[in-house]
Amino acid sequence: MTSDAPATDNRPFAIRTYAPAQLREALRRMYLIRRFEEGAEDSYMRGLIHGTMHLSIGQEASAMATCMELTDADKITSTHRGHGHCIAKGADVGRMFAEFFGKETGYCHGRGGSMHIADVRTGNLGANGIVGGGLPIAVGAALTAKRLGRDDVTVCFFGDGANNEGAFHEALNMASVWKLPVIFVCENNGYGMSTAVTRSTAVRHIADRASAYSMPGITVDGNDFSAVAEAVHAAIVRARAGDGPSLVENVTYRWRGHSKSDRNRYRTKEEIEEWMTRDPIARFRSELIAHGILDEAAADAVAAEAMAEVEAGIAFAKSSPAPAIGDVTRYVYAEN
Amino acid sequence: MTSDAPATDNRPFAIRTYAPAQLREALRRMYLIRRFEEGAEDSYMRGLIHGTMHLSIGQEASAMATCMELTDADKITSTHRGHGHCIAKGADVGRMFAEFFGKETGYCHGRGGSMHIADVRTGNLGANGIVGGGLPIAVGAALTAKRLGRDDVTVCFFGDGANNEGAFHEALNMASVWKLPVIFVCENNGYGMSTAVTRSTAVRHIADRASAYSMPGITVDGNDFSAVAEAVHAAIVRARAGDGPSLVENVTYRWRGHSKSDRNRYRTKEEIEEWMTRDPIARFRSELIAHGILDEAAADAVAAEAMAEVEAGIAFAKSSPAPAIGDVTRYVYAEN
Amino acid sequence: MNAMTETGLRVLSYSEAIREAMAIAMENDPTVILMGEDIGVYGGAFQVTLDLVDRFGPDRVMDTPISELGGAGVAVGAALTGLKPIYEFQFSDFAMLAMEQIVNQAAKLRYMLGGEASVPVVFRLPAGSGTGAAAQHSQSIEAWFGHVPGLKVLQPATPEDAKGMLLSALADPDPVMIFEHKLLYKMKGHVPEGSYLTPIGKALVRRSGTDLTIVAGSIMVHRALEAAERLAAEGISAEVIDLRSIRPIDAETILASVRKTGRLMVVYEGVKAFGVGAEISAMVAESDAFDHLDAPILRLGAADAPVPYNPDLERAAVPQVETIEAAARRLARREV
Amino acid sequence: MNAMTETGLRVLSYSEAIREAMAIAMENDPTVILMGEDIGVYGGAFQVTLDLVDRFGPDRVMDTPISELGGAGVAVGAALTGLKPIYEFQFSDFAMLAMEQIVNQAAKLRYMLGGEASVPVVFRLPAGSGTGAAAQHSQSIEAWFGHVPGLKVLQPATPEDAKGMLLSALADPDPVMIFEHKLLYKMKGHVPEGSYLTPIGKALVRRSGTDLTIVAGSIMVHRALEAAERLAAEGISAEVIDLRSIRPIDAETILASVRKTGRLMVVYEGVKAFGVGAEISAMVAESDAFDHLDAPILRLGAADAPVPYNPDLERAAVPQVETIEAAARRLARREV
Ligand SMILES: Cc1ncc(C[n+]2csc(CCOP(=O)(O)OP(=O)(O)O)c2C)c(N)n1
Ligand SMILES: Cc1ncc(C[n+]2csc(CCOP(=O)(O)OP(=O)(O)O)c2C)c(N)n1
Ligand SMILES: [Mg+2]
Ligand SMILES: [Mg+2]
Repeated sequence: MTSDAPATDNRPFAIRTYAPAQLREALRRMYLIRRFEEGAEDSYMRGLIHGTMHLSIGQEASAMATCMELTDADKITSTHRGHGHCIAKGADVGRMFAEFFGKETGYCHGRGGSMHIADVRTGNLGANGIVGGGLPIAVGAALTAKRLGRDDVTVCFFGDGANNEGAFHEALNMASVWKLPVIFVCENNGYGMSTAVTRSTAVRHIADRASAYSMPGITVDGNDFSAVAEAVHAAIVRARAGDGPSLVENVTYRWRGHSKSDRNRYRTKEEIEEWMTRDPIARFRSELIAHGILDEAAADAVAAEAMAEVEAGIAFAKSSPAPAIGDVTRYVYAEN
Repeated sequence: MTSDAPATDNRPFAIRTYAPAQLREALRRMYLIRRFEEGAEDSYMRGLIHGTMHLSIGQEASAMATCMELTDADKITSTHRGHGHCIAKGADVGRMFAEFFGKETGYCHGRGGSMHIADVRTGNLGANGIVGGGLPIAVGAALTAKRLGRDDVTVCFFGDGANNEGAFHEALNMASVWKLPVIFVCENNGYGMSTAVTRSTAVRHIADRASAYSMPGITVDGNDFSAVAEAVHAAIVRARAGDGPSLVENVTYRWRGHSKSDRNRYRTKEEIEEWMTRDPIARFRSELIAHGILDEAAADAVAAEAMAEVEAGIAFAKSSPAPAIGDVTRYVYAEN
Repeated sequence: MNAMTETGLRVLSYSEAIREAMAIAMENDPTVILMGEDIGVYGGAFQVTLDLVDRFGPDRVMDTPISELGGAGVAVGAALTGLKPIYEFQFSDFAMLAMEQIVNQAAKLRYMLGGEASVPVVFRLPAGSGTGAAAQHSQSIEAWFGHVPGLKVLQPATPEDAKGMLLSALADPDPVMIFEHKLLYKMKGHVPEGSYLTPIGKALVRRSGTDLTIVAGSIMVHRALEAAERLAAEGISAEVIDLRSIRPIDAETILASVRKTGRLMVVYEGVKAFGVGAEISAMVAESDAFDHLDAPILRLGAADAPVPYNPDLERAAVPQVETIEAAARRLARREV
Repeated sequence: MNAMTETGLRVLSYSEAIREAMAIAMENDPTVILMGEDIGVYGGAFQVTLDLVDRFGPDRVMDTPISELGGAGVAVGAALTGLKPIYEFQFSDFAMLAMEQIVNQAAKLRYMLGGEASVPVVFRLPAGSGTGAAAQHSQSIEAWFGHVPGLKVLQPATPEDAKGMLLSALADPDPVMIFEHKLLYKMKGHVPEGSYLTPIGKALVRRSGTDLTIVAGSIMVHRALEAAERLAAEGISAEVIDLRSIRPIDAETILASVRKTGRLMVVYEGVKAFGVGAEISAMVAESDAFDHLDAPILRLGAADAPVPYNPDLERAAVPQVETIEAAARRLARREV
């Protein structure tokens, strides 16, 4: 996937490392994430989706750049804020919408919804309703790879809030002791729900905790596609070489409230607006254009493509059948 | 408790800091711990004690030096290997034996046994059968002190094995975020049951993890009374000043097996013997004699005193009544 | 906040009633503190603690990190040493992370210490389905705690009880768990002013009847009452008992009713097997009321499945007015 | 290892039988691994895994750090991705630290993912009292898991079943919990050679009788059989059913027996309230067998208290042969 760029290449990591088609596809998926979530938000307002939902708008570079080099054999574990991860890893937005609409054609056949969406075939082991729930599971997936002698890696997404769960500590410690091929990717968006990192976490950067597990830790600008891609790339190389886990912290920001019930009393309008000026998609797009990967028109076409895919996805979901009520206990156990 | 020693005083911390009577009492309690545990071991062999038991023989300096400056208002939380902490904090060995013998006069009225022994009046909130169980409880005790504006501190004893429990992470993080007066004292005896620290823990020294909670961490020779006392002293000063928690790691060794069922297959005879040459009691005794705190005869008298107290304690326990069988559900809830 | 019924009685919502109880307790007793995730400016996931941080400050309304085991444990330690903490689990599902502190520590400390310790902690747990939040945010696990000596387990069905039970829980020297139903938070009802105690362990006949007894808890009380109302139109007279307390269970009130009606049905939201209905059924079946039974004892609980996301499946998974009505009709007509 | 009964049948202890099952599975299937605390050179707290690390190496017999939540979660993640882990909790009490991974993740993943995932993990849990280990090391919490759709919960009473159930659990695509009784580990009995599967969810009539039915699980089967033997001398004919599986429960076998005897008693070691007996009693009371009942349904469970340390209290806290005998006699004579 990575090209052997000459050492004198001063262009950003992503530009000098990935092929233009890959970069274009990355931009497309970032747009797809954004449009998907806008579409989900809109569908929610229209009553097509119920329950709650956690949007990652503003965090698209973190999801996409992290998944840039992952194949379907590589695994991810995701979080309650996982739409971006899901799409970045290759999921079909039609089946995602279908899941959100509670349809039988959804990824979880309507049983899971946004908080449990998974796509096992693309290596996405699932979102998680439990903060920190995916951390030990990711370590287990990495253990499988190591035991079976496969070279796939597991990326474990988690939030800044999750880093204070005991599961974080236990998972990182075991991953390190056993030198497992797992990359812990903390999406530090400054808040766990309403609680600022500074009020919940005794260190400044989550990556500062890596030393407690003797693993490399790095904090990067999570809205800078290249910075994330480069950090994760190094961690993947390390993991595939059998040298064990790494911790990568992507500093980013969520534009929307924590969930549908958030009144944003814990942060200022100014702060939100300031972060909105650092839109990771606009930034990546400009970067691609600046380096001649595509031009404005091509970029617009990519965005339009994403929009069309979202619209088709919503239509698919709407027209899909709901699960049969009588099937309420189906899938609890394996069917013989 | 501490004297203002001149800066030129090169004597060990304890010698220059504590009054001779205090030092003598510390030695006495260390002997008491040793003799108590030998007495318990012997009683176990004779069938007077059932269940299991975790002896701290070889770790007496850690227990005693840590508790040196604590008053009854200060709290400790202890562990399954807690006899030493209990005695160092001021418990009566008669009531301890009574508890081990399952008697109504025991600290827990025969309901708790060795693993749950506590002495709330001397600030000992109890041993714990759950590894790591006492960590958040200690933080809670420190929270009480802070909320009620009291200046007492809480010492939280835990083992090297416990440092891999999620509870460790959550407790240390909260203690630091809230700047609570708690001192985390890790008794690193090299093993959690059969599992060497190196095989279970991703850092070399447990104290290396303190930085993940932005608190001071220090590793000391846990068999050196003065080294432990000095480290804990600094942590107590910090805690009482409102500057928050510290982590002190006492490197020590348990001479006996993990519990009564241990066949010691995970360590060598040589290793055990080597550590037995570093007897913390003998070392402290020599130090006291060398600095003229007492002479050989006085030290022998101290040891004999401890022995007599243990014998009297066993006699008390033996002659004490057992709980009434009909009282099996007593103490589940408060009595009105 | 001060709406009145037609009869001139003051009306509050269930969540306002709980909030009022907390405010009264905090005003009267400086040792009462609140702990939980996002209970400060955010007001809690269900806005139950709204504005309390403004009234009592962040030292008494403490946002905790996302650390349920540690947070609950800190509350236990604080309770053990002189505070009266009310710890809010954001969803009752997350209590699974803290079972160790709730069950191994809080519930057992008094007993293990032979009556020498008291743990007056209150756990508040928003429970139940109906919000589209799927399998990890919709559970009703209260039955588990019925199995744990040392705990008290309450389930208020009305605003009046929600307030009175919380005040009783705070007056209780032992740990109390209060399961609040998410769908009830907005329910309005008469709530007396000032401080009053709802007795712990007393069920309440909410409607008297002669043909069958329906025992229900929490939101199921309201569904059972509505079903009873409908059945009355067909001449079936159902007695509806609000269970209120799962531990202890008010055998007397239930048995008296069954002796009278000869038919019993238990309605609850937890999974049917091993749920609240099992205990009540068994309690009746081993009592003298057995000889008064004219028909099998029916249990109406949740389907044997995790709570599904799709709203129709979700609704089908737990007892609704129609299913209660139909089952009660069958029982009254002895069609079971 | 190869003792023979008088009839020439091969005899193993319960723990040897479990070990043999693990060894067979590991030989036949390279994806089977063992995880747990001190299961390597130490052989596990109860020596069940003794020597397996020598045969299969530390990569397949993995000593974990003391991290139950993480350890269980790693096992879940490994199971989700292709391994078949057997995770040993050192004591079933410690499963409380891992409820989140067992109940929120393992049990629900298949359902939440609409059948697209499988979690073939096996949890082994040494349970029960009688060892003098007090409140945190003696619990019988299996009933909790009966309340959890997605799990299977087994309780072998004999060496033969202990082996066959473990092999069945490994062959099962869903998570299985096996509660082993500590006092049974040394019990000997006939164990067939090679691989065989004990059906999951089938109870077994261990003794037939006509006057009353005693349903018991685990060690209580043996106590019930002895009580039945004694009662036979007085002309009371008790049928004893070995429950074997708590989830699913074999209603058919139990109901058939109750239809015949008209009297039912359930004996179990967990706390009486909300225990296994409640479910079985309720299941019978709502079935057609209700009309065959000639007497109340008795439950004999543990006292409503944590398990006490004092050996006489401990014995008094749970059903013993004498108490079973006495209760059965009262039931047979309809003195209840
Ligand atoms: C164990 C657990 N505790 C609490 C919650 C409720 N909750 C859901 S998301 C969230 C905040 C998580 O913060 P973070 O990890 O930073 O992720 P972010 O939402 O910022 O993406 C909380 C408290 C939960 N789902 N699980
Ligand atoms: C939660 C939990 N897990 C496992 C155990 C079993 N256990 C008791 S002591 C122990 C070793 C603890 O090691 P460490 O913390 O180093 O203390 P030490 O025994 O060395 O003093 C283990 C595994 C337990 N009691 N609680
Ligand atoms: Mg966050
Ligand atoms: Mg140790």
